[in-house]
Amino acid sequence: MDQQAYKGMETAWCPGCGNFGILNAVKQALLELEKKPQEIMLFSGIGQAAKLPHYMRGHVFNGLHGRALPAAQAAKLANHRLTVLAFGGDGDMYGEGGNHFLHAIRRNVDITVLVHDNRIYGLTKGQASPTTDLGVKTKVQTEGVINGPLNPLALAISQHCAFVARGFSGSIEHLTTMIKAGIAHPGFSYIEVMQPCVSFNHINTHAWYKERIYDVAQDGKHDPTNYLSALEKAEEWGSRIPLGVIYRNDRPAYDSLCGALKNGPLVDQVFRPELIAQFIRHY
Amino acid sequence: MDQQAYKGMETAWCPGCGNFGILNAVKQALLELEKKPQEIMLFSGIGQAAKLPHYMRGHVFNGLHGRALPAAQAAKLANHRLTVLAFGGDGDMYGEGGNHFLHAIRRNVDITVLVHDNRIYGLTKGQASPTTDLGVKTKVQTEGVINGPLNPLALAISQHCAFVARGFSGSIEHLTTMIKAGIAHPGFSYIEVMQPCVSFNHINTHAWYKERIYDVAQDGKHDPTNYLSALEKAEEWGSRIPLGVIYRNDRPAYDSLCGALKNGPLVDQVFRPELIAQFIRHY
Amino acid sequence: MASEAFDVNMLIGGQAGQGMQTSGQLLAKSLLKLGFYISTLQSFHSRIRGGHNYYQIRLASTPINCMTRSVDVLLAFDENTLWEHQGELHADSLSIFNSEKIKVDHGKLKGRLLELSMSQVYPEAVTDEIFTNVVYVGVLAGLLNCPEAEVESVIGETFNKGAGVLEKNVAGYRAGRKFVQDAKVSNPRLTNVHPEKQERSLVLHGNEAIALGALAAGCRFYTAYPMTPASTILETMAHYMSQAQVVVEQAEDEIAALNMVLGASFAGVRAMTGTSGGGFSLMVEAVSLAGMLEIPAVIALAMRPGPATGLPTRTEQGDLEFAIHAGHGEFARVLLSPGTHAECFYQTTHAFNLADRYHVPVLVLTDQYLSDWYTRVPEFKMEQVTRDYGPMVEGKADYARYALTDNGVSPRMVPGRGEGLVVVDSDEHTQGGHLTEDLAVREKMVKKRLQKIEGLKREYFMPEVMGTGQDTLVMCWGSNRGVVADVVAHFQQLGKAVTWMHFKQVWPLPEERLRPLLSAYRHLVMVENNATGQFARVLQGETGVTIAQRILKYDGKPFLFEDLLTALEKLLV
Amino acid sequence: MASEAFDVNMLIGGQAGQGMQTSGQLLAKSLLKLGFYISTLQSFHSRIRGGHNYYQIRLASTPINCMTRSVDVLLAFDENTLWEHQGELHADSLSIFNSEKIKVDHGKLKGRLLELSMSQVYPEAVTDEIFTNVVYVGVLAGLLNCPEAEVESVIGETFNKGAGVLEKNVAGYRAGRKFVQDAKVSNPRLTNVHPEKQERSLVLHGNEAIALGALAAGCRFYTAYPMTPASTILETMAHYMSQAQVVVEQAEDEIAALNMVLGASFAGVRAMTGTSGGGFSLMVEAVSLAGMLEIPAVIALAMRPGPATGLPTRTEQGDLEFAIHAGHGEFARVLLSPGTHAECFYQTTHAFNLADRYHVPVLVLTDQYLSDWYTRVPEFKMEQVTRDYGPMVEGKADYARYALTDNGVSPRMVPGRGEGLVVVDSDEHTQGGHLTEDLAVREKMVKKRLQKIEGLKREYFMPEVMGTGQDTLVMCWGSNRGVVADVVAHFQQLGKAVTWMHFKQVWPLPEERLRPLLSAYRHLVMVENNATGQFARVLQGETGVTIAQRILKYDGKPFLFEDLLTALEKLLV
Ligand SMILES: Cc1ncc(C[n+]2csc(CCOP(=O)(O)OP(=O)(O)O)c2C)c(N)n1
Ligand SMILES: Cc1ncc(C[n+]2csc(CCOP(=O)(O)OP(=O)(O)O)c2C)c(N)n1
Ligand code: SF4
Ligand code: SF4
Ligand SMILES: [Mg+2]
Ligand SMILES: [Mg+2]
Repeated sequence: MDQQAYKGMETAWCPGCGNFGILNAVKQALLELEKKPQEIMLFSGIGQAAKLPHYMRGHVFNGLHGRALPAAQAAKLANHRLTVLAFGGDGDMYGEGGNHFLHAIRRNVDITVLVHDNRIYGLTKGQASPTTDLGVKTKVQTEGVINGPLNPLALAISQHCAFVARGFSGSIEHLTTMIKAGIAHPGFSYIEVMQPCVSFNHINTHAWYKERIYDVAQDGKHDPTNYLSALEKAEEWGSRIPLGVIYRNDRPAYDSLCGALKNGPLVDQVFRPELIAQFIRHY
Repeated sequence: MDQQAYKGMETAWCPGCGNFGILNAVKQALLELEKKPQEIMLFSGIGQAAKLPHYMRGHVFNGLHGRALPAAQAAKLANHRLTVLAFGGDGDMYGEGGNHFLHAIRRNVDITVLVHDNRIYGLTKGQASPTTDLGVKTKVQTEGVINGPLNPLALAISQHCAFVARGFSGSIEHLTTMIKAGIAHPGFSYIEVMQPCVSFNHINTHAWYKERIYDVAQDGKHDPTNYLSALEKAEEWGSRIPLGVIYRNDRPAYDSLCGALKNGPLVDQVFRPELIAQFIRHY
Repeated sequence: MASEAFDVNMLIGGQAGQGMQTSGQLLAKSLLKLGFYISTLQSFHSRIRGGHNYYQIRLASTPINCMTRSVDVLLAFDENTLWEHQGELHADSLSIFNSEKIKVDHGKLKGRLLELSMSQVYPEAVTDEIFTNVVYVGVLAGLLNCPEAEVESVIGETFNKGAGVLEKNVAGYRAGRKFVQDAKVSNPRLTNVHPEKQERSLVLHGNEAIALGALAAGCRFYTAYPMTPASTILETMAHYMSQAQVVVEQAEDEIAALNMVLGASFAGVRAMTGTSGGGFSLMVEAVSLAGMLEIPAVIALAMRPGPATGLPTRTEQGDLEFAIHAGHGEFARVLLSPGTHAECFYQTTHAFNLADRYHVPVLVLTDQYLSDWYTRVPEFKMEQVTRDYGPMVEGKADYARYALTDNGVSPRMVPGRGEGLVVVDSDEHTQGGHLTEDLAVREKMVKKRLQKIEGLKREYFMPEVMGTGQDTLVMCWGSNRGVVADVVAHFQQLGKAVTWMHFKQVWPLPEERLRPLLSAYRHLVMVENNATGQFARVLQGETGVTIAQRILKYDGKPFLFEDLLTALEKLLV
Repeated sequence: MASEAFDVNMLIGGQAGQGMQTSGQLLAKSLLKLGFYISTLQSFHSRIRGGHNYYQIRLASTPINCMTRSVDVLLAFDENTLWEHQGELHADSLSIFNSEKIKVDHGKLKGRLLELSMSQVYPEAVTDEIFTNVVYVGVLAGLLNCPEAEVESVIGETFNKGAGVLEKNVAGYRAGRKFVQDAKVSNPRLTNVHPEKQERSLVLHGNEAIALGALAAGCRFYTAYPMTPASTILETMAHYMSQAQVVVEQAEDEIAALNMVLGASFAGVRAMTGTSGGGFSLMVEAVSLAGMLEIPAVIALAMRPGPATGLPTRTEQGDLEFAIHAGHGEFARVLLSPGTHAECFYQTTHAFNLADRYHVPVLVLTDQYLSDWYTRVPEFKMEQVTRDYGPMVEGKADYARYALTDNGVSPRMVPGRGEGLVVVDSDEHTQGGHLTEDLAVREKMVKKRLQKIEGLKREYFMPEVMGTGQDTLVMCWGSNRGVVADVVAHFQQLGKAVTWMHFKQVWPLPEERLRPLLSAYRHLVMVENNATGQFARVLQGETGVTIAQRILKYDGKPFLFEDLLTALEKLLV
């Protein structure tokens, strides 16, 4: 098997878009994990990022803007033998889909989520997203953004998200490692991916990121199991931006706690009419 | 003026419900701030907590389950001369309304929000809420809660919420102080109120709280302007539960940043047809 | 034991939290154990304590289809209850209350009174009010002349906690019973009330029937956000979670709930959600998604009075047109509208079959009345339940989820079974499921999706019709079946040429087949629990047949027998 | 300058990002400056770069109501464009392209060709492709014989950045112009194309007209979540934020948006939101809330093809029935359906007045075609705009928000103005606005809320009718007005007895007044951009008049002149 095994339809992203790097890393991670397209389910909402599953091979559920996570979690519970990944933009996952993101962290179903954070609404042509910086002017934020930007890493860590990492679409190898680690980690794995948008974000460019990123794992000092130091790392932004596994813990995944899944994937359970007849007679 | 000035319709809460203490503290705080009922707008969603505005006097907008905050923020922007308060339960504000809570923190409109956290769905008769503890059994969570409980204080602090405090419905004086401080603080003030539900929460009872609570202000050691120590306090739960102002900062409120509000409340602005005629002619 | 025909209506009222629900349930349980046909109606305020709530129990010698207004026995836990229900009493009615707690001017009360001094009857119940319930159960059981031992055995089952508690309850029951025997109250309506033992029957409410229907259909995933009056479906499902291997998850909101259903269904299991109008409003975008993705989904919509929060604990049929058109864009859907508990059960199983065979969202439309309607019904038979999962394939490598077919339905495959890949997309898409902006493909896909409506119309559940003659047709849908059937039967017995018709499916409507059915009658009457006659409008719009008369009720209560009787009397003169 | 009648249709096509939108806009701007009547149609894919997009410009000597299919000049930025549009060319059409980039078999192309070697015409545009646009503007301007200086002045206005850039653009323009003059292309359709100077006209698209309407109505609060094709209303409003003292806030989601509108409106300012079908689906619960709270709210619903995500950048009228019934429970609402830019403007101002006078949600229903339709229209007059805020009081201490009145409308007060308190509640409520479970009050409140429908029907905007004779009536609503008007006028000129009717309000319908209007005709035809004939069904349902013929289009494109011509021809034989 090689990356060709995952080749999907032709992309419709702008040349130079950070999404290409992410797509690349996703394929590479799956390849290295030897997942066949038949073994993966890919979920997404709507946006540029959310088109990714079409450019791959796998089972695909490209649903509504902001609503990838509920569908992804449920599908995992219906068949927890398959690997589930979800993809979305910063608007998709943190704006429209903010509530699902928050509660998916709590629910801790064993799926892996990549948020392609270009800090802008790409597909709808450049309005501010929840992560757009203060002061940035757009066609809607004509006098500059005045809402404080979301810190999604801090949000996730504050709720003891099982696995929290940050990658960069321009560091494909590193991102590949993060995705593999996320998939391997039981429970809800969240990877925030910094992604340049060449058409609408002229601040957080590829070069801008390149100048700032560093790998937290490099000096061996960061302990991703430490809640407070993870939160401290999540606050770091500006001249230096940390990449890597920022936080993780070993909360048991929903899938392992749910009584209904004890006998294996739901989808494989055989229907037992006599059981139901018994329930009925109880009334 | 005395508390009678705020007396509204007869309550429909269960005898012994923590909501009575909260109602009391709200009235007392407004009284001490000398706010006339005509000067306050009270917003709520649906739930036991959300009935509170009916038991007060003031302008009242009792809207949809989970949706008090959008209405409250907008009303404040429409007339920022009035004091705006919003009330809701843990299901209302953190479950159904989670996304609005998250983004209201970012938007930082100058309103004060009380979440009556009884760690259960009261009005709908006892299902788990986002803050119900792991393992608690209910009619829906028949095998015990398996979703990790939300830590709403940590959530708010992680996003640099302007003002974050915790009160207890059984410590009315302290809660009154918190509400007054919240109203005084410019920007989004969030007060998490621990509230016993005598009908459906038999774990976190009045006595349970009484044994555990302490005032963070007492020993003068907690610095609410320190992000990380605030997050540390927010994690404290179990044998000791901190009350008081957990976190605050001086982010400017939306109201003070928004260009359209520079000339005073929107509701007082005079319509200028010639201005619009000028816009039109520009096309 | 031979028995005369009887029909007794009892009302137990008081404040929420006073326990008259316990009395009611205890009594209902006992009566049911004894084999009576009973039916109950609960009127609750949206609060946990206080207010005026009541519990009505009708028992009769034949199956009960609806509730009546006229009250034979009124058991008042507080004074307010006495006054609130005077209008429902007749000269023979018996009002029972504790004269130590309720002091009233007897002259102003209708019917006969049976006053009881609790301190004399059972002093224990003055010390601890919790024992009041069981005393009243004794009083009512005594009045009805129920076999003593059998009621005691129910009490035994209910209070098996501590030995002391059970004993006090039994003693209280006996005290109440003794009191009523000593009082020698006689009432022709209350004598010879003896049940015929009913074999193989169930006692449940509509929501339990729906939950059992879901389980019988092989539902493996149920998710919902709590909302009255749908919450008890969630609770019933949750009860069977591990036993039946069904994941039951409380969603963070209704939006999540329906999107989860679609995710689970996509992955290959039968999935369902339930809610009321407000929650359904939030699901609407995902209903449209189900239409576009062509993923089976079953939604129970238990209606309550709107708009907005409305009256959370009351009943209405006000969301019909909304449900028919909910969701942007054009796509097929089905609305089933069970009228009995059996239909709640079987229509729910059908809902899954239709959803799987047409890949559309199917709604099971009920209301608070039917949801909470607690009664005895014949046992549901698993042998009568079919599970038809629709066209399925084990996907070859070239599997195309939206392959064009003769009937608009493309075979499904379960992801992971076979070589194929299942690709679904909320954008307009190719047969393979990938997004496209090819406008010729768009046209084909629109036709494919809408074509299913034809198939669905062919499989329409034709309405149930009872009566002869071509004069007056009284129509209804959903929960009004019972009251319409009983009231029309009453007129039929009086020799009137009147027929009733119950629609257990309200969408889509096969206008060609329905038109002659309706046109056959001279007078068409529609009975609905809403203010604008929604189904009348829909049926008229689809068939072109004018429905001139509408009997509507929209105060939050269901039609009682007398309500409809009076309204129909005016029309049938 | 005298001018003959003319009508030229140009199509500029290529990939997103190739800049043919710039060319188109530059050209359009120049032509508009010159005073031409022009109209444009944009066909975009839902992507930022690549795909096949095109920009169509029609210019004529009289006002333009719709677009045509037949293309006179095709400017191809890529080969694909040449092939995609062969079907729209006629023998005289001129196809223009850079023969250095596009090599094709000439024999297979329809019409005449004008090939250009960019390296010879303007080498600078080979070095830097950005200058390609302006060369083509020169070519087209030359072809149309536009006054040289005036186009240059537009170029001057557009590229005032750096001096070097402007010069290169002007040079490119001149080069293109020279090329076409040298080439001596003659085309009868392209000569004598001279504008008559239009005084006091505006050039804008439908969404700008709606935004201006909102501003003209005194809207002070606009909030929305971005969604194509409604986003440009948000963007236009945002442009005027500080200047016009209007808070413009991007909401976290559509649910927040409409709840914010209700909050702002409650507090006393006119407030509005805008979205497309998917976003509107999310607003539905709050639509019901608006109905219950009786708070004015204006919602622009710019439709696009569904279900679900559908075709985000295309047009459809598929959400009508959904919008009519959106929201649980029963309550009044209004749906306006402007057909022209002027109607977009004036109907939006009316929307605010109706919302304020009846305290109901009012929808302004458009579609992607009208939203993006960029054209020249007569100036909107502020003198013709009234602002009627409905019954308002300065509240006394006993102010009751839901006081029962003759017409169901209770005077509003602004919180903080006067002694009264404004209390609104999503539960059923008393006149004072507090929650109640009194079922008699419930009944009164239901009647109060529904009574408004009668008033709204009396104020219905009757449809616009044009034609004589009682034979055929061609009806439409919303954006189809232009094409229906033009095509029917064409048949009228041919002497056919055909009339057109445009509905600028689609709900509620005053069936009594509409019935005779429709019944007067022998043949009724409805033209709609959807697959099931939604308005035909609604109108038929309400009036009982059968609409036998439907002309439907649902491939995501609007009706072009020829589309409707062909369809109507078949019906009018
Ligand atoms: C309910 C709904 N609201 C709005 C939209 C329009 N919409 C599509 S994508 C998008 C945001 C895109 O931003 P983001 O999620 O950051 O993704 P990106 O394109 O930047 O990758 C929006 C607002 C929609 N499709 N559905
Ligand atoms: C859209 C919607 N979904 C569900 C409900 C039903 N509902 C009413 S209150 C409530 C939760 C109550 O819990 P909480 O917010 O914690 O308030 P409490 O009663 O505990 O104070 C729910 C689920 C509703 N009214 N609207
Ligand atoms: S608009 Fe931005 S995010 Fe979208 S494809 Fe282009 S570069 Fe990528
Ligand atoms: S149910 Fe709980 S929260 Fe509700 S009123 Fe009773 S005690 Fe209070
Ligand atoms: Mg983005
Ligand atoms: Mg609660």
